[in-house]
Amino acid sequence: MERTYFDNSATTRMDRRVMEEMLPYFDQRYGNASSMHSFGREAYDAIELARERTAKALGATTREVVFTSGGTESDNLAIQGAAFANIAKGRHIITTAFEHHAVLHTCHFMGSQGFRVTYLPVDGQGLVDPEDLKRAMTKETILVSVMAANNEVGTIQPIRELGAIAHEGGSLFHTDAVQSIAKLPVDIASDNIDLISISAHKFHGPKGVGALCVRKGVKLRPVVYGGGQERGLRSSTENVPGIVGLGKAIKIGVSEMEDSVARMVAIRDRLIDGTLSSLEGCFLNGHRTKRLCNNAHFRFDLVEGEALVLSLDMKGFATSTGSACSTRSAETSHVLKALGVRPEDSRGSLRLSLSKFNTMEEAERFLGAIGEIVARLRSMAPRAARSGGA
Amino acid sequence: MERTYFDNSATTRMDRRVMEEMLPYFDQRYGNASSMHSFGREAYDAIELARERTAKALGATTREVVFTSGGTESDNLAIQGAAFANIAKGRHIITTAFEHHAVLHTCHFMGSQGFRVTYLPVDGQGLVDPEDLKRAMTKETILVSVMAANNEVGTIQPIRELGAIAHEGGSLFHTDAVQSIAKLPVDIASDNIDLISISAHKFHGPKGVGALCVRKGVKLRPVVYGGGQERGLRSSTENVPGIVGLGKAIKIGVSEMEDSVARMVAIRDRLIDGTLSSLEGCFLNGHRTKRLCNNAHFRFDLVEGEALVLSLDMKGFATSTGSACSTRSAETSHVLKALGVRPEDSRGSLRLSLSKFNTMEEAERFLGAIGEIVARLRSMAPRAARSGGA
Amino acid sequence: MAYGRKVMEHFANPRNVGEMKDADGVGRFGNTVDGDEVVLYIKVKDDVISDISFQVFGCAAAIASTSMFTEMVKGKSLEAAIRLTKEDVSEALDGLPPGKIGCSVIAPDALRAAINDYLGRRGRGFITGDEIPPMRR
Amino acid sequence: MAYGRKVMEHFANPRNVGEMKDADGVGRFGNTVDGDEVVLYIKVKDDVISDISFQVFGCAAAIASTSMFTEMVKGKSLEAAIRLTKEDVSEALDGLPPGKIGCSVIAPDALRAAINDYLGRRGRGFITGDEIPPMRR
Ligand SMILES: Cc1ncc(COP(=O)(O)O)c(C=O)c1O
Ligand SMILES: Cc1ncc(COP(=O)(O)O)c(C=O)c1O
Repeated sequence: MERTYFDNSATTRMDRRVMEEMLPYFDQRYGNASSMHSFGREAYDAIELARERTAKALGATTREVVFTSGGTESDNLAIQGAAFANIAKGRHIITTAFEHHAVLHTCHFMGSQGFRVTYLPVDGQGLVDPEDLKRAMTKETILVSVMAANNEVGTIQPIRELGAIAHEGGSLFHTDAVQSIAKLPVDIASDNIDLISISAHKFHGPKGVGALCVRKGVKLRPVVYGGGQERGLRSSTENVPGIVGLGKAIKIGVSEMEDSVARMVAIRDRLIDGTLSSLEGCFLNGHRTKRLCNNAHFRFDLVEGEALVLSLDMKGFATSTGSACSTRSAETSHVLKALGVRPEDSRGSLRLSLSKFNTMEEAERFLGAIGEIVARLRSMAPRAARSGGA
Repeated sequence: MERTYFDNSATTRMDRRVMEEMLPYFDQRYGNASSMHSFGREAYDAIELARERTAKALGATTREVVFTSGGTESDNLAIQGAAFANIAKGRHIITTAFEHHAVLHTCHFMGSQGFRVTYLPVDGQGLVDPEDLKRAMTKETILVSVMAANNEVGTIQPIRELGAIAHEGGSLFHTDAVQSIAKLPVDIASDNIDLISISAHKFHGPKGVGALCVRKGVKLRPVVYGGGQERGLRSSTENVPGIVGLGKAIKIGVSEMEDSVARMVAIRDRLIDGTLSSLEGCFLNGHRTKRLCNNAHFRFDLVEGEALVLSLDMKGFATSTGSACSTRSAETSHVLKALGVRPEDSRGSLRLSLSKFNTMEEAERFLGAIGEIVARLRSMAPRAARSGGA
Repeated sequence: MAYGRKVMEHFANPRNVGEMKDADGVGRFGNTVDGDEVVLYIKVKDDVISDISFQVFGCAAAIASTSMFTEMVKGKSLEAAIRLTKEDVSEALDGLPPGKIGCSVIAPDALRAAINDYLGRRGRGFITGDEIPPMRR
Repeated sequence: MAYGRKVMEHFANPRNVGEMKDADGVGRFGNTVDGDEVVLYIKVKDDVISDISFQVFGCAAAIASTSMFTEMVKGKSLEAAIRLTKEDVSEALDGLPPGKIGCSVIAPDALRAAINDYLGRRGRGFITGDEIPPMRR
């Protein structure tokens, strides 16, 4: 069966060019970057090239780039790191209610460590209001963390404005840009960003490698301790092939962004319009235009999300209910809850997330299949659910 | 120039069979293991197979295996995790003076968090005395961490005995086995191990992936927070190719251990005997037999280690002064210091560390080259150093 | 996380789906707000379940386990049918993810409701959870 | 971490190595216990360094920077030579790892010792660090 992959917010297929760049570092240039000999220098040079590429893509300098094991570690290093390092200045952190768990659960942890955390609301369209941030700022605020784009509903936040407000209040500003790299332009200086988290596998790079960009002068406490790699901020033998892959993937991603985004927007819009127009009891979650080029997030009446995703899978479409975490279907998405979606209305969620590898044909195939699948599931539903679920 | 890689304690060349097993997970079975669709299930199944292989190699059950980003994170999760989770029972940690920095610096950090840390001495041969552990145990002791084999001088510690003492005292026992996997047999139950750290790139697997085995019933606090992967102990999208690689590498490593070890021992012994017999002012550091099959660690009078390593590199031999960390030659190895080596005697260190890929021919080539290199460096030394350095 | 083959087979081809107009008993259990919901329809002859059908709103585990459950109880006496547990259903499906058994295998609860409906219509006493002996096959 | 090409070239082929039996001045600096050690031998003519050689115990940076330094000072007046700083040597080598400059570029210190030895043998006053004007080319 031909398979269509519409779950690129969960993870992406690696670009062949990225793989090719990585391969020699597995069994030929396999040195440890800290070693003095020629194998070590090859590894070191490869990491530094990746660092340059990453810095360039984010508008940073090479010394500001810290390689990590992924978005989660980057978020933890940013939040735990900045909070513990700036404890003398204050103990107040501001974030939003619909962050990824890597930020949210880290903030919960900080709450247990004597920090006060404010969770900003989001509106029904999935947008943070800068006025809310203004109101939440206190003299004690040391860190504001707002994601660049949401991983479930794809909405894009006014990062530059939020960053400016944080800075005016004397706070550091972190953004989790895991979903927006190679989809939205970013320049940490003009976007008022002190800390930015990225994860390679979300933009056709390898899994298990990410980066945290740390603006000059920002102090962090490490999360793990050891040999002192990455200027002491992230000890461990560097994942050379992974870092090489990240560097290549971000370079490709940013240089081809314009074309890729245009392609994805066209497919996304066809998916959104086609689905909404052909199916009853189907709604779009999140702002219609202030959303990522690759995200279409629906809510279906009278359909349970997991059953829908598995039914689509049986027809060859890889999709998701929203995020790739929970095993309990009964666990309501904290993102939809933050948007004010009623629990009963968040049961039938479907996220389609695209990449540059998707085609319009795949979108048409999807539109040809979704109707029947939804109809079948609805036909099985008991009457009360059938009439009262909306 | 033909290159000889004698720095396998820093990192190893990946086994081709490991690469082959990993490759499909980059651009074909590229799903997120938490996804419900077929791509996700492929990834999930691959991880579970790797988990079985890892568990089998360590004498653990699959539920006891937690995949991480490497040895450093495993050590941090073990120590920070066990200490913070067991704070109610006590605040005393025991380790040794010659652990890897991933353990040592984590223990320093724990010291800053209100824990008391005892650093056991090692003797001149690089061995920990179980009697010292017995004496150090207190009612407050919650964690004992002793490495299975040292990464610089290669000496092997009496883990089973130390574990038994820790358990008698009611403490958890952690061992950093990063250097000993596929070189020494291990069975966590009979070896009295509660927590064991491993790192794939040290046994011909990929960089940036490791595991911590956590005995059933042992409670840990996570180090990073997020989506709840690895039973909540290690959040982040799983590094599927990396984990697949770790699983394959440990399976190969353990199943071929006997042959590989025998090969390495023969080469190691030739290197040790050949060097000691042909060069004056040259000594072996660490116990002659209670050492890893792949480690030869020398000390040369009147030669500075870095200059020696770089001279060897110019002749095609990749070696190290001891560990792959510091850039300051003047920084004395904490391991040699723990062995009681005088600072002036630890300047001329050379570690040769082997893998199954090394050959006896390479050893002979090395023995043919080392004499002249040492002689050249000694000839440059000022007179006082030349006569008084020993 | 992943469902086994048998679960997916029942999910793809659920047995006994649909409303039953002339049922002797109907039982509903669960809710659609934050859980799954099952409606069971039974026909009863000599205290034996002679026919059964269901409707469901829920995840794949809810659909598959209800389908499997209807197969398991068809032809069984009421007394035997009422003794089948969530775990029995899970076992018959070669296992379900741990978190799913509690919240999605609700067909046994719906059956109790359906039997009570049947008994009630006939003026016979209801059964409660407590009356079911803690015996497994 | 890595050394540049010029450093490695001087490390592989150090210039002016060796003891000088008939030196006009000899200076020793550093120690072999936990640092590097350099001995410089100079010949002086009309307060100009006409010849120079060195011995060294130390890392590649110590060897290369001492080699480079001897090339830089040869033919210079004592006064000009004494003004060369560690940073000048590092620059001439196209840079050294930051940590290395402080601890391994000790040839300028050895030169001061050698010049003082030369001056002392001739009964002339010593120079100390303070007397060297803080001027850079
Ligand atoms: C917005 C966001 N932040 C953080 C993460 C965590 O990244 P990773 O899984 O690479 O650790 C993800 C994806 O999982 C994400 O979508
Ligand atoms: C004994 C020991 N422990 C821990 C580590 C850290 O492992 P990694 O570099 O994979 O984080 C190493 C190697 O670097 C080691 O040799």
